[in-house]
Amino acid sequence: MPNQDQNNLAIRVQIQAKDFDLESEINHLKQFGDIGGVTSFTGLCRDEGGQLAALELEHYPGMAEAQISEICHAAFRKFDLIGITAIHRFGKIAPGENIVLVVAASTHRQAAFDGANFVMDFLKTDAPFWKKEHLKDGSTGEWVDAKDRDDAAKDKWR
Amino acid sequence: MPNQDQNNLAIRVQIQAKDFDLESEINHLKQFGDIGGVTSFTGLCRDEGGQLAALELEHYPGMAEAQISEICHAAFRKFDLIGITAIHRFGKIAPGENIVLVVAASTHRQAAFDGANFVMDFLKTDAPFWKKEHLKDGSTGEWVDAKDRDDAAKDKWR
Amino acid sequence: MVKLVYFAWVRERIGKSQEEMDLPEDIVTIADLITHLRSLDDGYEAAFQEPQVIRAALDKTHSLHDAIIGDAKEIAFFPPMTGG
Amino acid sequence: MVKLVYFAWVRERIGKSQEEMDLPEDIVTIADLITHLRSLDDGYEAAFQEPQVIRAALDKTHSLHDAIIGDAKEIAFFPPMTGG
Repeated sequence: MPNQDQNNLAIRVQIQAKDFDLESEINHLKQFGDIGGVTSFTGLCRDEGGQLAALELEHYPGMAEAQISEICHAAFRKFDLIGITAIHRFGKIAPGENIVLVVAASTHRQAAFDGANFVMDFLKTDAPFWKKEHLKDGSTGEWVDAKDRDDAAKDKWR
Repeated sequence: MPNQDQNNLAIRVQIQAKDFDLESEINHLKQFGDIGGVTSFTGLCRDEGGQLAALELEHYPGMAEAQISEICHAAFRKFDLIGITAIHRFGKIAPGENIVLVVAASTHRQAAFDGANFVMDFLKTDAPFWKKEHLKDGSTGEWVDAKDRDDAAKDKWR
Repeated sequence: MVKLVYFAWVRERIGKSQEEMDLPEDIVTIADLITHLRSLDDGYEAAFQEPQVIRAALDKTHSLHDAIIGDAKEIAFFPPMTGG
Repeated sequence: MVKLVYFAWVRERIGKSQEEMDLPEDIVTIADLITHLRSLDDGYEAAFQEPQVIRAALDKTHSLHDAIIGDAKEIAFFPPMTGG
């Protein structure tokens, strides 16, 4: 679902099962201004020592879009950005596959770095997703716990 | 020219006239470990209010590779990285075209952000490239001046 | 009548992903509702045994346990979020 | 005999991108060489008129003006670098 603000604020939020294409997402942002730098962050499913068959990502439809959109708006208010895109996948994701993409475009490089970094830090704790491990031996593992360091990571933006 | 360390340290440095492909550069890094996050930064030629026809990038062959390789090694020593790639173009580059790419891969996101950000900050002042403006009216513009803020940007890594 | 929705291990312990419920009149806050749910059966009790780790949303807005439910139509309970 | 190489507006003002040169024996540091070059003609003088902004490299290693040239084979002069 395209974010309602994509035409004026150049914020694009997608919650989807399918994979994303980084190159086309960067090209999408180029229409919004005279871009000097684009930072992207791609979060991947790790294989955790080879035991993991897949992560199953559950999410809260509607709230996920709303929360991520809110985070992107906050990044826009805080940094001098031209455009920002956040895509979060759900469903079963195998090791090595993409989970999340954040792309931030700006006139200057530091705002692009900070914008993407900020959105990722808040996605970790404020986006309603939960991850369950499926192990290679066929058993179901644990729900991935929230990490204290993810809460702490947000402190750098105070 | 592939960096001599690419097989053990996963550092890849390229100085080239042709464009690069972000997707294949990210895939290149995936062979080096169990990657949880990849940060990329793409620097583009801005059109500077529509007056610019192209930037002409001159470089010092040999020293450019050596300096960028040194910066990447410093990033490896400073952050917990799995791999890092830096590609810098030379020659005439039109507005909207790519100039530079840095990709950093790590187990965790912050090292990937910091690694790419660090390399970009040092590329600005320590990589032997110079940019001459070619204007749309056919005249040759100025050499782009070094910026004080680029020197200052390195202070955050002290 | 409100819709209650549950996610992740809260959903697993309660044994359903959503339900409709008539709330007793004395339930004002999310904390009141948690206390009420824990009294219903062992599944709810297991889901909410450490209420301080449970996150809640009123009509898809993240809300604290002392938030007043008011005329919210959808109340969600879930573990701490692990996005990204 | 050393090879001197010039880049960007240093190259343009001197009017060539490289040259071979026998250095007088009393030239020890990069600063000595800059002083010598400025005495050669107006192009060098224009290139090096603000020596504090000129960057130098000995055999492709970025070096300060007080660095001793020693047996370096290639000496480069250029404006502040603007990579990225």
